[in-house]
Amino acid sequence: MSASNVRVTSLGGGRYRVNDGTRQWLAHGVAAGDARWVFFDGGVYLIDAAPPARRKARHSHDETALASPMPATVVMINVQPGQRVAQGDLLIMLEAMKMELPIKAPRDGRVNAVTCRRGELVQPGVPLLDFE
Amino acid sequence: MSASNVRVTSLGGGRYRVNDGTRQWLAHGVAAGDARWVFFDGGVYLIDAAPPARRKARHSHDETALASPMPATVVMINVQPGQRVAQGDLLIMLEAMKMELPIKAPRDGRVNAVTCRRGELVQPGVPLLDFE
Amino acid sequence: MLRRILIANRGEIAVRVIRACRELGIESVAVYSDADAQALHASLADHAVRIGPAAPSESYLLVEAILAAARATKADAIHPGYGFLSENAAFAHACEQAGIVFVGPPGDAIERMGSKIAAREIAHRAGVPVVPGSIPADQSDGAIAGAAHVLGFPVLLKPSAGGGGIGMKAVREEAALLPSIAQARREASAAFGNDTLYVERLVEQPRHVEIQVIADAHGQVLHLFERECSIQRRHQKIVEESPSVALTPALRARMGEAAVRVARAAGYRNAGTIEFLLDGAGDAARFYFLEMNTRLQVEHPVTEQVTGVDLVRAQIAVASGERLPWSQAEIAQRGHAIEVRVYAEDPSRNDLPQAGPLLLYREPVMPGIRVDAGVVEGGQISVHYDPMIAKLIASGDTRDAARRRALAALRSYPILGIRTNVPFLIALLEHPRFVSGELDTHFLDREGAALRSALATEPPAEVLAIADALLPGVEADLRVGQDAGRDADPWSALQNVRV
Amino acid sequence: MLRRILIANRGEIAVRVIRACRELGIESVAVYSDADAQALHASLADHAVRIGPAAPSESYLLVEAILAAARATKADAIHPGYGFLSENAAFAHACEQAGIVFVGPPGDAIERMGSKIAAREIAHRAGVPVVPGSIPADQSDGAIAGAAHVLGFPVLLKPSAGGGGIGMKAVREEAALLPSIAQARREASAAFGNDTLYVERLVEQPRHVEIQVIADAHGQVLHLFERECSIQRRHQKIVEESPSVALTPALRARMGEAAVRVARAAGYRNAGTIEFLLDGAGDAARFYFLEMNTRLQVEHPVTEQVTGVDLVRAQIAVASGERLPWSQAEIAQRGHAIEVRVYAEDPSRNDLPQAGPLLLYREPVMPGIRVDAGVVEGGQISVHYDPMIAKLIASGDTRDAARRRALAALRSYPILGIRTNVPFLIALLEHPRFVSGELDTHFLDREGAALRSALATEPPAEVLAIADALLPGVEADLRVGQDAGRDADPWSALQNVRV
Repeated sequence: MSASNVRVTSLGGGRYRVNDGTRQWLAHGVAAGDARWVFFDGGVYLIDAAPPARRKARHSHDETALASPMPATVVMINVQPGQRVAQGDLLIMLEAMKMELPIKAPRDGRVNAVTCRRGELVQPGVPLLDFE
Repeated sequence: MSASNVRVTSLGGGRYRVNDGTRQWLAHGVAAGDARWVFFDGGVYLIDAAPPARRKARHSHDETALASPMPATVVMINVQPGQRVAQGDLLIMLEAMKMELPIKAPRDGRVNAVTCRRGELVQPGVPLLDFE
Repeated sequence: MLRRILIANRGEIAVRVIRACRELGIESVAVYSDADAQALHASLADHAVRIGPAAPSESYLLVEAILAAARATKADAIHPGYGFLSENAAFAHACEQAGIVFVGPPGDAIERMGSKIAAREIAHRAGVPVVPGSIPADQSDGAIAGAAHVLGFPVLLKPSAGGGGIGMKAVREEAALLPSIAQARREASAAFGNDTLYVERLVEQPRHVEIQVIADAHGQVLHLFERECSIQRRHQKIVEESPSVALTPALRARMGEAAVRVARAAGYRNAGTIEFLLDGAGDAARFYFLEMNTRLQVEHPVTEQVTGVDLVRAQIAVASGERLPWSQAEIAQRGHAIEVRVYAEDPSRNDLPQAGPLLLYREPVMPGIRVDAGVVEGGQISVHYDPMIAKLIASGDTRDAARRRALAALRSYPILGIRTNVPFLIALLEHPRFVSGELDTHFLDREGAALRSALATEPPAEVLAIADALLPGVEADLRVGQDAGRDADPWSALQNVRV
Repeated sequence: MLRRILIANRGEIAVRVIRACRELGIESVAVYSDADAQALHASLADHAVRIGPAAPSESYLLVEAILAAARATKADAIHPGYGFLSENAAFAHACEQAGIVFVGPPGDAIERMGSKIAAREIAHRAGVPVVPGSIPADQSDGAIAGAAHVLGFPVLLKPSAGGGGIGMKAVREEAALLPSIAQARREASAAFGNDTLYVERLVEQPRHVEIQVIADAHGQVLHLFERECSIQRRHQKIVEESPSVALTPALRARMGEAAVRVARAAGYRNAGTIEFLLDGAGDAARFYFLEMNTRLQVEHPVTEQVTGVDLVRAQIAVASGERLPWSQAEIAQRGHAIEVRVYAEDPSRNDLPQAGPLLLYREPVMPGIRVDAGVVEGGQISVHYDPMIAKLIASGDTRDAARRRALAALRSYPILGIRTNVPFLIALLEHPRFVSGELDTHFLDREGAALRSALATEPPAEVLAIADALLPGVEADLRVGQDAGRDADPWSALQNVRV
């Protein structure tokens, strides 16, 4: 179904009635800067103006960087400098917003140095390990 | 207590925290044109920019005019042309928004003519009776 | 189970039924007038059909337009809600003839119980007491006066063609009898074009207590206990609760059984309500059948809260031909529920209905509070329809817990842009005689004026300070707040938000 | 009755307690960190006191700051909520010493039940089964392996100093035993600086079923039936319900009695929860005491909905020295309630917590739905605290009715500006094994990845059309609507609205 078959009526206050030709839905939308958020049938969608390449790049960075994705506390360091680890091994356990955030080895490799301490509050993007 | 002792903090979205020096309250406010509406501790207040004289005038008009205050249907006409009535007598019963709206005699007097019919949809301000 | 239900109504009850359909996996079809094109019910349903202009007589009361909408959307059932066509026997019959399930009683039962005289006769034959009274065949002054003497004072004169309170006259002594007969005839004639009078014994301080019933197509008729609805204003209920403090277990059982007998005698099916006048309280109280409402009531949530039964779901199940899944013994009351009706009206101007925009509208969300509404912030209360904005239902383990919850919720229910009865409801729920449960149907006749006059009119200093903050140009600075710096301002993150 | 209660917490639980105070006519005092200066709880209370910077260790965990706030506002009691200082025995003792009523158990009881080993011993002595296991005094590989052999495979190795799941190793066969001991020691040492191991029998597919208890100061100890909390993710509950489909009346009675015995043995007072592992289902199932939570639980609304008991009000009554007003026989379950926890997290990125603005936030208001939240539209989810946004509790007469209600409510719960687990919760509630009630604590370990990967990521045409409408400049035209003329546009009446 193409978007052109879909009729949208703004009801005000972020409410939208959308009709796809078979039925109608009450949906919600809001935009802030380039980011447009839509809530539709229980799903949340973020349509942003950033080109896909940039989004991809951000995503792959999050998966491989040995840094916290957000401010977090180091609750466990599971490796020693010099230790060899296999892909997927748990290296460090962080806690942020009361949730555990595991930092795992992105590939087989060796830990050269551990650059954080247990109990430390670490900031996003700051390396936790020297890994190769 | 003067308003100057009262601290108001806007919390956004029409929410206001107001502190009168003894305790705080979560209140709500919204303005549309000259009219400012405030909800405070279960009370609803309309502060409008119209001078008191005009407001008074509107009010007394509503009480004495033998017209409907809003679009309404005539459900009963209780008087005949020429009939003498006492202050407070029920002259006409209107119904609007499913509520009964009684039109009563504003003072002792005489009905000269009835200018509406039972079942008629009457508009605000249009006389229903010629009364003297 | 039904597949697609058209809701022949608007506002909160349409929204209530649409939500029930969604939970059951049944598709919903809304109908709307031009005034409701942007209304919540018309947006929430899976399908929506315009049926005419704003006036109810040209839209929500138009049988043919609604049946056409049902045919066009292939709806297999119609739920009528309350009001509009819900007690129109011809509409129920027309649905039956069109092969569309009417989610309500059979048309014949509506017809039978729609006539007050026939309903009274059915109740009487079923062994259920009715208020003593008669329509004298001879309508002369002498015959009507004679009927009054047989009943004994006080008596009530009523137009036999009437409804509501129009033309009703209470007569407490001989001297007032003949003038009242003349006056009642005049008003009956003016209002209904028919001056036939009905004379009945006047119960001086009755409670209005009604019993919810539901019947399936397999012979099961259950009652779901009582609702006390004595707080009325111009014959319109504004507060309902369950249980009633006036009922003892024995009286409750007798009234429940009486209601079931009437429903059985009426050949009833689906949800209905038997209204009683209650004279006195406790085991010695007397109850009299008043009438049967052959539809879902506005106040049905009170029963849902105390019994745990979803009445709309039960209505749909019964209409689908299913058996009711409970026995009478499995239905129990627990705790207490109080409903208040929130109206767009001005308590300081004789409760004049209000129409206008809901500039700011936030429903209270808190434990034990249910709000059934059909509006959203930014919407309108239209001049064309009933001014009820919402029903707020508070539940608690005791009456006082429910009452306190209702008060807390009303104080957290900002509705701005039109006048509402919220301040009046707060004063009412705090009235000592409401607190103690000493209710009767004249409660508001006696106490209403004092309650209204006690409502604050002069804005206190806090309100003036907020009003100052609402002056053009002031808000931007204020938003920074006095307790916190700009960083803590939640709106600083919300630059350029568009909806 | 208490006069003024300080709530030593934030977010939804602070709001919950403030509302309970308001209903009871008790004044409330909120405390807030700099990050919460504009938070709902800090605005809703009658009084609010800043206690420090955003970091919990400098504000909500600071005993002295909270006691100072209580003294400054002359609060006569402190409600600790859950988390933060709620299970801190020193805090409870400090309140007692300051002459402030702690709305919770005696400090001694917190202390006793706070030690897993002491709590296990108390349960055992009270005749309540515990999972067989021991801390070998000799911590050599051989002694630990010997303890494992005595219990029989499968066994679980746990750091004795630990919590959560860190360092826990399941061992199902001899060959894995010694390597697992070494690995568990290493992780225990790294996480807790202590490599002492505890060995216990592993229950392979247990349910987590807990019993709510409440005790007054007059010797009355009641249970309020069970909550099934098997749907966990990283040892965090995300769905809780009552009743549990695994319990028969006989098993339910046995577990309730066991919970009461433990609470009595602990010298308990106020609300608490006894957590059990349940092995199997029905009369033949075995249950084992796990631990006691000496505070109100996040999931307490589930119990409130099915029993009709207001637990926070009961907590305050008990803390005021009142007797519980019920006997055990008067407490009954009715219907079914399901709670889902709505988190700010990204299901597509391993549930990474999210912080950010609630650009649009509208709670579902519908029959049978309760939302306990501490946020409003325009607010922020702060990086400093738990990412739980709200708890949504659905009630119905059957489990399936409650489940369908929860689904309908989640589909009507727009939260925009941050990622949430709402789509994940919808998929979970529709999972065939959730529908059939086949739950155990590993449910999400097995099914979580599949559930996450099935979440829609590509926006459908409807979403793209709405996104187009949200482009700058488009909205103004759209607002006129396609179904209705300008007159019907509700916003045309809302020109120049300022808040």
